[in-house]
Amino acid sequence: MESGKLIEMYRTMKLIRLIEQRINDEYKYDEIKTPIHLSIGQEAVAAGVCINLRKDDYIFGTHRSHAQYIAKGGDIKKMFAELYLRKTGCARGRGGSMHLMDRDVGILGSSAIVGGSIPLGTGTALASKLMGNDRVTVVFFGDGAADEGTFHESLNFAALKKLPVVYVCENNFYAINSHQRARHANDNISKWAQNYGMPGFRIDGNDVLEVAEYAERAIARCRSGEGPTLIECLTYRWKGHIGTVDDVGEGYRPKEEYDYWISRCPIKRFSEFLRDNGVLTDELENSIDEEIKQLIEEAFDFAQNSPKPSPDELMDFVYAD
Amino acid sequence: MESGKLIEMYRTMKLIRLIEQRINDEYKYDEIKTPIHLSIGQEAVAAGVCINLRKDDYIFGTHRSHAQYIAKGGDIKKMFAELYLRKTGCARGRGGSMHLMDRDVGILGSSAIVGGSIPLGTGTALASKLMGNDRVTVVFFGDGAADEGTFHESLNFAALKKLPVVYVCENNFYAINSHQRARHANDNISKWAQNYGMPGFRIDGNDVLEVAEYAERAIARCRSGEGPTLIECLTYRWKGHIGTVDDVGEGYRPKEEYDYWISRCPIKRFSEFLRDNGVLTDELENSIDEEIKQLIEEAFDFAQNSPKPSPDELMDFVYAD
Amino acid sequence: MPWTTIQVEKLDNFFIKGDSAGDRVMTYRDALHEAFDQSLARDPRVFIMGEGVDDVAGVFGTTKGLKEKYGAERVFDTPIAENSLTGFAAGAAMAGLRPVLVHARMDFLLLSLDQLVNHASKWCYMFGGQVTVPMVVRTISARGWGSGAQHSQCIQGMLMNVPGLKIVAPATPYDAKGLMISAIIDNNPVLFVEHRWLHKTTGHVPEELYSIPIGKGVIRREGDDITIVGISYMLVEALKAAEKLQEAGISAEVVDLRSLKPFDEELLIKSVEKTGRLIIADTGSKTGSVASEIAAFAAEKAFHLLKKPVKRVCCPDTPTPTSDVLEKAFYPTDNDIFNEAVKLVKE
Amino acid sequence: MPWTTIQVEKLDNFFIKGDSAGDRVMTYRDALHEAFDQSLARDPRVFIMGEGVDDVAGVFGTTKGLKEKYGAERVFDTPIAENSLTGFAAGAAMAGLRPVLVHARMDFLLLSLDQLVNHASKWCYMFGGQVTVPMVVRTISARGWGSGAQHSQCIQGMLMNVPGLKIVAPATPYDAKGLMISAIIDNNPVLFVEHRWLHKTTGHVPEELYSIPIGKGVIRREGDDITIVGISYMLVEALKAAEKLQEAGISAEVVDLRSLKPFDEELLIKSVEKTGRLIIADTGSKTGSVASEIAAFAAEKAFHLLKKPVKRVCCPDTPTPTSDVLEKAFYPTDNDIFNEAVKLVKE
Ligand SMILES: Cc1ncc(C[n+]2csc(CCOP(=O)(O)OP(=O)(O)O)c2C)c(N)n1
Ligand SMILES: Cc1ncc(C[n+]2csc(CCOP(=O)(O)OP(=O)(O)O)c2C)c(N)n1
Ligand SMILES: [Mg+2]
Ligand SMILES: [Mg+2]
Repeated sequence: MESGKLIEMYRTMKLIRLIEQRINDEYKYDEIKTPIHLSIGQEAVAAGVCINLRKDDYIFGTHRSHAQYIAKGGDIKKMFAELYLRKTGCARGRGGSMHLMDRDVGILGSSAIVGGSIPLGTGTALASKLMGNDRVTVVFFGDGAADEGTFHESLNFAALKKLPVVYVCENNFYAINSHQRARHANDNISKWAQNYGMPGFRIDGNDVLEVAEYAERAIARCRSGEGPTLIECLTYRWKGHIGTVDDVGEGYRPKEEYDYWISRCPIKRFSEFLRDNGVLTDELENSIDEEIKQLIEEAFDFAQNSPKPSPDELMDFVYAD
Repeated sequence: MESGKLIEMYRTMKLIRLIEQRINDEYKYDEIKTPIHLSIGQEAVAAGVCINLRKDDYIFGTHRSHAQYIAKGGDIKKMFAELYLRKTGCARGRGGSMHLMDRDVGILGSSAIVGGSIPLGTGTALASKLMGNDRVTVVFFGDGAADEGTFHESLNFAALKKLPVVYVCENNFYAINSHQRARHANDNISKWAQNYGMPGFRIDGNDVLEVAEYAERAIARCRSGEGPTLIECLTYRWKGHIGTVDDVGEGYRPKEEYDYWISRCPIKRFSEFLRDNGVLTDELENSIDEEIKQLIEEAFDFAQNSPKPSPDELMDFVYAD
Repeated sequence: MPWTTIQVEKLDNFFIKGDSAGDRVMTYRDALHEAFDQSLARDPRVFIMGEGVDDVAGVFGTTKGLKEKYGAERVFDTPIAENSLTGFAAGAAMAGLRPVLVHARMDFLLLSLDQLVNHASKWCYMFGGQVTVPMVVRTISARGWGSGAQHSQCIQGMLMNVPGLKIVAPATPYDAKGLMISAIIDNNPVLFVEHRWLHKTTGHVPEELYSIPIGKGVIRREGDDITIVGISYMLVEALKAAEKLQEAGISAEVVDLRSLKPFDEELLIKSVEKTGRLIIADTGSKTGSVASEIAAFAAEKAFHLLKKPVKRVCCPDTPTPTSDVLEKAFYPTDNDIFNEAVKLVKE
Repeated sequence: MPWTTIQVEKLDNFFIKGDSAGDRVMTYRDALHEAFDQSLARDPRVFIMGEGVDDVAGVFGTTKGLKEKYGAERVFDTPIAENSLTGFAAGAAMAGLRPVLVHARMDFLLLSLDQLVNHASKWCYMFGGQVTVPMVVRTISARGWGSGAQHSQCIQGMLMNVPGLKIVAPATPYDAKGLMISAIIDNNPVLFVEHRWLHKTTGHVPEELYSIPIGKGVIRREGDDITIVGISYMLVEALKAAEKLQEAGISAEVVDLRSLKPFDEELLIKSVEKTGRLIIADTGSKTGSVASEIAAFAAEKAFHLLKKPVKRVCCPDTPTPTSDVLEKAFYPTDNDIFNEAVKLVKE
């Protein structure tokens, strides 16, 4: 991969990380009046997948969709404005953190219903096929979503119709406090793919290069009409399931497990790789950080200085004209 | 298998066949005012599975559940009475052909919702486990039910909890007029089992000995607490999906396919086997046929001479006391 | 042959008079077929999917031959997976297509409410109108011949509580064609409620493409003494009852709302203003029915116009029994409407 | 920490007076916990399953520690598969157990209606009472802090249309414990409707095991001028409104039906007989709500007792907006009830 793309992925991961940390810091002021599910630690998945997508490709996310929105190129100002539930938000203050969208870059909205976006993304892929265009859809979902019937129904249909959709399972091993072990008899979601007659891969979701490589192939398959792929990315969330709490220790996730994954920080690993290969230097890193910090600053200013919706808008958009 | 059991299976298949044919003949008189889904051609599956079940084991069936009801030992008089929607019917005239039940032999009721009985049977198996008894549940369903999310959700749960349930898929290749090819990308439902971490087998559903052998092992696994099994039985229905029509030829099922399966009649094959092994003789066959004919005669008399429910019963049983 | 056909064939043909100009008579079923045919021809974004839509039976004849005419990409069979199918339709709609999803029985709609209610119906609002979900979900309620508890439900009452969803329930061939075209043109999810017993109903249907505004009802029969609202198939029973009432010297006005959500409040109030009496006949179980919603609306908005209590004529609150005897006791008829009307007018 | 906790912690504690004898005060949440604890101890057939029932949070504390006390076979976590989970519960119930299935949000109930409506609720009737399905489905409706369209629904109105299902919606700690015990003892599927904002409500709760008959309501506050029915959390708003109304010289009677299906028709009629005016406050969207059903019932059975139109105070027919400003506009309050009451009494 040429260094331009490598740096772009690095920047995306950094952007996700810093945005999430900023949200984490601001949440305590109770101005962000919406549930938040942070993606810190899982940055490589969204970054590695979306680097291979075109602007007009579709993605669908879940309750935890900040990373995907950012990686796909969603408007950051509008994202922050949405978190602050402003009229200028990407969902006009009606969606909040769990329901980000940006039509211009193919983000048609994320669902907070576990497994809910899997059929929707399969549907946009069906549309691409029926319309004869080569737009690809990527559906991001968690290991918990693989429990739902929609996973089975959708993958079966996509394989049957050879739809241009890539199913990306962000397996962070937990659904809230419930470990995958408590929900699946086997621990290899990717294997399920094979029975539907589609390729399935289980990869290191904290290795952005591996993610990018598998995603590239899967997306290429879609464009050439060969049908869907399931990619199970093993990763880990650093924060608790929801909000800004931590959930490590007694009754929660084991400290050793947590420490192990922290040591496998996707950004640390990737930046080391980039440095070893002379692609990333101190100056470059600083300039990227600076640019991001400014972007975030501006976005926050934009958000906090934006008007909230007015009560008389309540009944708007129940129906489209 | 000792000859006693062999003959019992033979008798069960014959009983199913003759009952179904009788229903087929009577239906035109419009006295059986309920949708019927005949199992002619699929007798070996129910017979081969149920020979291994105890009276107190559970089974759940579908809209096409005559064969299972008969093979599990459901009361024939009450079955006919149900078809004639009499007060004496097994469901008191409230269920009809698609909703047969007989508590005394572990038939808690069949569902006409495709995929609907899979969770229910998984639930009785859960009860066996929680209650610490060794009652096994067998869930019969068609290839169409494998399309539904309940199939995925239930098999995953049963494997996870090692429940004493055997999933028997009667794959007759069609869901109404829709061939499995039009619904699944792969044509091997049994393979799905492996991903849930349970054994899955695809067998000849028209070979009652093979069915009995696989069912015996699966049921034994359940009793010894080793968990569920999926058995996909390849078979074929001779009649149309519903009612007494045939659905062969132009726009329906191919004549050659149909002829091939007729030539593989499970009863013909098994009786030839029994004769070759000297287990079945002309006298025995005749006496069995006689006994069955009489049984059916009596059941019909019972049904037709039974009272219909009276209108003032309408509101009964909406709630149990 | 679907068993309800046995039942439906036994019904005598009911003709709806004066519904439209012209003298072109066709059945409800054929009117629907024409709506699909013309919509598929008119708009390449329209496609039809569902269990058996492309088979020889063609969903009771309503989609027969359309695959042959428009191709397997626009009229296709699906796996049996109602919830995800609804999501596929919603996703395809978000991407710019206009799917028509068919459930051969309304009972199967219950499997799909996550995608219909949590997703399709909320998307437009949740994202401030930036994504629309123009899709049609067709459901057909069966009745009779032991359809039973799982193959005869009329649960339109449940769906009334869903914001963002539109619901239509045409009872005449003219409305069936016009409202199907409107539902396909509409930019929102529309639940299209059919009743198997209406498929055979005949009436005048213009050949050209036309639409009927969703939310507008019609007076099917003018009257002064009592207003009878007939929902879906119950419109037929209401019209029969009105005929008998006339013989009994009672002039009944029969209102056909056609659209259930939103429904024509003005038309209803106007009629009650004239008659002061209201009966609502619905095909579903009474509690939580569409009849309940209309009765509640009347109690709130037309209270002072009412001279007598509102009456709901619906199925009792029981699952549908299979027994023919109990079916007969379960389903309300024109006689039930007649008797209630007489009570309200004479007492 | 579930986000609604942020919201709930901000609420000031509401104390429900004189609900039961004794002076043992506890929260709705703890009352539920006690109901489970005592039921698990009393009857080995009872078990609890659902997403997170055995974790440290214990469904907002209502199941906390029960796994440790009764074992992982009786209180266990599940995969996220609402429809099949409901079927597992129904099957286990048919086999003689008494499952309690928990949905942390009522929105998730929509995934499970096939098994709840097509199966669990119909089984007893469909088989002539030979199989019973004694199970409890707990749902908790969230509100506030941007819960949003998919995490705040109150769809009890939809379920009113389901024959064979019982629905209870206790608003006080005393009723929460008593009705949960009744629901577990009942031989039918019971939908147990909770509201997150009620979990913190406090009141008197006896220590012993007791049950409250399903279908019986209570008068929470006597009054002569107007009847206010408060459903689920709206009972709190109704009681607040009644307080304000008294200051305004209006004597309001507050009715708590507690059970929604079946509901206490007699109690309602008696109250309306006295006041001649009726307001129903529900937590869900207006159209197709429980308020609609009660209004319809009143229009049918209490028409001649009514002096004024019935009024429904509900959420508007929109999905729930996330914006705090729009949330405020979306949810009706005691002031809305107050204003409607004043109009009905004074005008
Ligand atoms: C249908 C449904 N059931 C339950 C929930 C409650 N819930 C919210 S997030 C979550 C866990 C999801 O886990 P996973 O899919 O692995 O995503 P992650 O949070 O790990 O990113 C659950 C159970 C829900 N939102 N939707
Ligand atoms: C949820 C649901 N969707 C659709 C139907 C309509 N339907 C009745 S039988 C049937 C085909 C079932 O095929 P299969 O499961 O293979 O059983 P078979 O009839 O072949 O025995 C369908 C689609 C239904 N009963 N339930
Ligand atoms: Mg996870
Ligand atoms: Mg089949």
